[in-house]
Amino acid sequence: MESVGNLILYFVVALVIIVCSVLTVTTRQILRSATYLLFVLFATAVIYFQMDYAFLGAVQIAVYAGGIVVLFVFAILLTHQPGKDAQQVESTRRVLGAVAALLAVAVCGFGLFSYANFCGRQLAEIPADAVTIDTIGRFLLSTDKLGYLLPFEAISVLLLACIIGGVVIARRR
Amino acid sequence: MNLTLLMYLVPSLVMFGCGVYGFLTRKNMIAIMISLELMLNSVDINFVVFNRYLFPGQLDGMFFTLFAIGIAAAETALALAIIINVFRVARKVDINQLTKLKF
Amino acid sequence: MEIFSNILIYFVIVPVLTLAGLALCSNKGIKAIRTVAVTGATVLVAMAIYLVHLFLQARGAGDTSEMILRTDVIWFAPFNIKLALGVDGISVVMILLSAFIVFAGVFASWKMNPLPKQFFLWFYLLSTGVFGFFISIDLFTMFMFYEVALIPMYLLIGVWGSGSKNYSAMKLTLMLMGGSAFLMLGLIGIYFHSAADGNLTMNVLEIAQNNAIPHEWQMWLFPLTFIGFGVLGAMFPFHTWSPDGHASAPTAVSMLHAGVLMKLGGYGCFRIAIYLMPFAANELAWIFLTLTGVSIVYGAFSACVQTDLKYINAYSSVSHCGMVLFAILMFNTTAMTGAVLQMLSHGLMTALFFALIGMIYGRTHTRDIRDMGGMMTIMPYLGVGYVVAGLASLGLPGLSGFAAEMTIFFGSFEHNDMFRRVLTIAATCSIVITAVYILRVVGKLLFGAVQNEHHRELTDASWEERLSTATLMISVAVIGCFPNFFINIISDSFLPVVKALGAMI
Amino acid sequence: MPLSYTIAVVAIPLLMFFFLGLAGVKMDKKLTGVLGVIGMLITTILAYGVALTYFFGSDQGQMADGVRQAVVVCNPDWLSFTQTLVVRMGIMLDPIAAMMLIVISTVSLMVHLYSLGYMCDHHGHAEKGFQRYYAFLALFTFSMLGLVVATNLFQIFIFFEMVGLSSYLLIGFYYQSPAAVHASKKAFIVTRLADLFFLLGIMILSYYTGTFDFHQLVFGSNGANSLEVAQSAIATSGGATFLGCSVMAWALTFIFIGGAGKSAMYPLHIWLPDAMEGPTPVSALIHAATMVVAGVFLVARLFPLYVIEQGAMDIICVTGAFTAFYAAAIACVQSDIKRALAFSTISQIAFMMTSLAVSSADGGLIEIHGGQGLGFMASMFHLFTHAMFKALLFLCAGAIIHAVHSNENSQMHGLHKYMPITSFAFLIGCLAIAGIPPFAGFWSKDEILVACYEKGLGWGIWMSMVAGMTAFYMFRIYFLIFHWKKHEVHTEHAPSDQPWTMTLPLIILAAISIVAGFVPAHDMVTWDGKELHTQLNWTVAGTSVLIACIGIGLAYKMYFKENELPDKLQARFSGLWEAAYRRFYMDELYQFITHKVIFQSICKPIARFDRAVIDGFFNLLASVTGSAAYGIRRLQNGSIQSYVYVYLVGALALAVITMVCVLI
Repeated sequence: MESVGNLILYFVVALVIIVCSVLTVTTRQILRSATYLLFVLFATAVIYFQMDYAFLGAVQIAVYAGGIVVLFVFAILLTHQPGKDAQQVESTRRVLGAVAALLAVAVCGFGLFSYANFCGRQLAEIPADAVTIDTIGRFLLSTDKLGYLLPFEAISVLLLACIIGGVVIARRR
Repeated sequence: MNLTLLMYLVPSLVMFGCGVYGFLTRKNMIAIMISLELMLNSVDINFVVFNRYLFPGQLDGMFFTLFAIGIAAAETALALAIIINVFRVARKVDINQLTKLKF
Repeated sequence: MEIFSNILIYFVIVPVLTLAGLALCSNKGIKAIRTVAVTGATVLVAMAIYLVHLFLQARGAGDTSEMILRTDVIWFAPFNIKLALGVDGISVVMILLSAFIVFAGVFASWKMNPLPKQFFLWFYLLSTGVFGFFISIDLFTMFMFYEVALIPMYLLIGVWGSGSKNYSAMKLTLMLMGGSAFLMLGLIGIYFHSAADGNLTMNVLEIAQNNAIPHEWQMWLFPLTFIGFGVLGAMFPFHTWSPDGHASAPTAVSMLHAGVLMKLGGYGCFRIAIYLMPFAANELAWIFLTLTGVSIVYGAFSACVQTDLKYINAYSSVSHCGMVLFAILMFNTTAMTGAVLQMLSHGLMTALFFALIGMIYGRTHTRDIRDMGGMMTIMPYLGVGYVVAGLASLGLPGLSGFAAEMTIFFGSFEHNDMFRRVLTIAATCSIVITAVYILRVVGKLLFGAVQNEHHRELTDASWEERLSTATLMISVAVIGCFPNFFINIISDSFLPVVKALGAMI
Repeated sequence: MPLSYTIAVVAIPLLMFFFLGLAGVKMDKKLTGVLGVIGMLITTILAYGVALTYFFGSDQGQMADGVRQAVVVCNPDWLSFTQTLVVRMGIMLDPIAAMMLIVISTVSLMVHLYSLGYMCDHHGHAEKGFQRYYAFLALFTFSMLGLVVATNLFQIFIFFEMVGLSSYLLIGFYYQSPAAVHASKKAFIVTRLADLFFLLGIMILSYYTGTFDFHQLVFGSNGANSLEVAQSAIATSGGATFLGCSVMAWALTFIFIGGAGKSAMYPLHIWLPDAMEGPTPVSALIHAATMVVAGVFLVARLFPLYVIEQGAMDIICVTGAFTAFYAAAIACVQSDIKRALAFSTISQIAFMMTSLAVSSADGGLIEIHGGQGLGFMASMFHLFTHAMFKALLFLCAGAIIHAVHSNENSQMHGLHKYMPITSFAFLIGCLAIAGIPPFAGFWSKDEILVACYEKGLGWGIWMSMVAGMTAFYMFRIYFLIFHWKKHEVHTEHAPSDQPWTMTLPLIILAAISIVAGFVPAHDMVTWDGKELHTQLNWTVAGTSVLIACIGIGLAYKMYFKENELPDKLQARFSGLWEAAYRRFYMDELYQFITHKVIFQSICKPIARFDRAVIDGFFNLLASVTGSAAYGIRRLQNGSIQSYVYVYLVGALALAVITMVCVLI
């Protein structure tokens, strides 16, 4: 039995996610779109907290909300004159997109509901110190069976490449 | 009432659907990137909740999400850099109008 | 390394070294480029002559093995691919021919512009392929060199050509590549049936010895390989790359292509298709005999009404190369020897033709015979050269064409069946048609009144052009005057094939 | 003189060709001409030496049991088709070869000398291409000598081609004149067509006999040396037949066609009149005296085979008799002096052919006249005499043309006064060809007529009639040139006899034409090498002289003094006259066949077929591939959203399928 607070939190989060997702893709102003995205990302972070993955939630907020959305906003401001609405997309395209999206949702939803046995699982209790920073750090830098050093390094190389790429691309010619 | 796995998957699913819709309908490249982020995010949620519900003793899903966030950040940064560059050259970000490199 | 003690490998190494030398030259240093190119060509000619000497020595010393100068080096053991070298009389004369034509070609492209360095680079790459093809007796190596010889053609025509060069280069390359595709299938098929005991091999000699290709497979593989090589040999109806390709190609490339590359077709038809699959060759000869017979007459008739010098010559090549394949399909030593003689003769003579046409075109900037006339007064040297080439082409005794054609006709006539007789007689008729179109051109181009007053200011051949054409003219005359020398080199090499074919009947 | 000197006889002209052709460009023109004459003089001396040694010596194997043998001087291999079938380049001397050596070298020397004057303009400057001219003359002489000393059929074929080439080069000597170019082309192609048949004939013959060698063809390969096995060639063919005739008959007929092409027999004669576009000395040498008799020589060479194949013989006989009449008829109306002489040549060569062909195997008259041998001997004899007087006539014509600058006899008339030496020389030539005793033509033509009468009365009468026509048209030409009316002098230079270089050959040849008839040909030139005992058949001789005189008388009546008779006759028989003047439209027929049929209806459609259908097919293949690729490219439209859409649909479909599969 969940605590009522948790439940309420869940519903709020779910509502925010659903509403803001829809708004993100339907609003005609791109800056608003980015803002709604920010709410969605925050809500997602809340879910991570709920799952007891505090570190992940923090990363989500720091990187996504703090980094990516800011980048988006910068990009939008660099490429758009404020106040000028994007023109409405033509309706056939919208209909087609909606059909595809709904179909995807329908198929996936059907799949979810037809596997109700595990979808109905309860949240298991885990020890409070199961996902401490310490544990995560050990995992990340370990070369054991469950270690993540290799992907970690790969990511770091990727990021380096991205930095260089970004510099090269953004360089004035 | 309990918070089941399904209850987390539903918003994620909706988020994904919105991402798909946005990706398919938007013409602004930045908006497309935003839709992409939505889809990515919904997948992240799935990873996390599956991990948490089904394999509470392990952390693979979480780490996957962690890396995904890292990669998403890199990818977004690069994509936006490209978009801005394209905008510099072509003065537009509408993918329907960017046909210079098309056959 | 054992292989480096075999002279044959140097026929590949020398062009490659020339390539390297050319690569080191600067783009502007035309003198250095010429020096390197001429050196390479001269060394090749010297080596080719030395090779003939070696061959005669070996035969004189009683070496009756099918191929001399054999060396095998394993390249890729799992498929038994080897760098297998070896020559018999046919390859020896083909190498000699190639060397001479490369030599003449270098001088014919003396003033090549633009990008002389790059031109010679591709030119020598092509030569590498040609020599490599003739020295190797391994299916894979042969195919590889074959492709090496074909590909540069695209760039040589596409970059340095004239007229609708893009179309022509594309057409030529695609059609020849189409042929290669057939060939590739055929070669793979041969490989997988090369031995009955599972020791699959790529070596032509071993495959012939094993004689293990099942008859029903031969019926498939023979047409594939024959058509594959036949496309390059300008066999009707796969000849249409020839007129366009030659018309657009620069002089030296036309020379090398008609002079040597088309010979790869005839040589391959013999060395791979017929030699390895005698059963199917016997069974299916009638189809290809008909096609080649048509080639001979058809090419000659087509040449009669062309107005572009290069088209005339290209169709004439269709006719003459048709004769090569025709004779090869006659399956007796005389006709096959005639085929090789005809390859030599056609190679030199057509190279001479293309060289002269290139030189005339370089001066008048037209190849249309209706716009020219009286060239004999303006450029007597080139005019005489053209007449000599023409006479060689129409088979005048004392020049190469005669000996070759007569050997073919008499060899073909040895068959007693009506079908081959009729075809032989039809082929023989081409000597008259050839005379018609050759004399038509000579009459319009060289004789008569000068059509265009501007042409009066043109000059006769320069020294390098004289050297280039004189080399070819003398070669044509030498073959024509001393055919027995060449026949003695060539004819023994056909014995194994004729024997294998005879065993099938 | 050793017979092996024949090698030098053949080699010197070849060397002269290369020397004059390569080095001549740098040399003084006159010098090259003089060198050419000297070279030819040496050749002639050697040729005479060799021929006389052959005929009158006996120490070099040329006589055995009173029979003249062929002597093979050398016979190296040249081209080996198979181990046994080998083309050799040899030198063989036998009576006809020796005789031909004399004919060729004599006429050639005369022409060489004559050309020194002829090939110069009035100021004595050598014409452009003087060296080239002499080089070609040397080449021709070499080829012709090589032809006559050939040891085998294939060698003859080779030299047939070579003389064809020299003829081509010399006819087209004035290569800037379109008419000359056209004529040379025509000559080469027509003779080439004939050579094609020759080649086919050789192919058939060599296939069945396995040899090219004359000796082996005639005597068989076993080396038996008697004419009883002459049939070996026929025997080895095993009686194979094709379309009802024996293959030998086919082969020999084909070979005859080859000879007919060179010897301008109907219907392959059309090139010869046009060949007169070449310089006149060339016409004298090639197209009157030597090359055109190559066909006769060829048939004579294979005479032992022809004698056996009566079918082939009949074809030759009919062709020859018809051509003799046909050409004579045309010669009667030609106004161009060289053309008239050309048709006269055709007619005379046809005489020789007929004479060869009337010899039959069933020689019932052997005891009287030597039967089958008589025609052969007469033919060769006539060949010899004809070469001399026809060369004379042509050289005279050349002198006249050189003097008046025209070929038309309307520009000549009454030249007797101005060019007396030429006139007398021409008259001697005419008398010789007309067959008036004691000039050369009388003796040889008489033998021919005898041989014809022996074949049958009809043949004899026919040929006698042609002989009469010969006398008529030759004197028509003579009178029209030298008499008819007073010559009108148009330029300041009145025509006159030409310089000594041109006159001397005329005198020499005229002298030969007078005495050549007394050469004892019947002892020397016989088909089997045995002496032939002949005597003048006064019935035939008397008749033929009478007919010749009638012809001359008619010509005198019509053409000696200007009168209306020729015009009246022309008006009376205008259709016939026109047809004969236009050579019975043979040229038009050829023109039609070559241009309308071959070029327009065969070559053009084939060329168009090649471009449209074959090339079109490959282009179609390429364009179909191209447009298919273009169509497929549309799918790859570059819009990432459509890719995603397609991807999504695909992924969903897969998901649905999976679920359906799992759930069911």
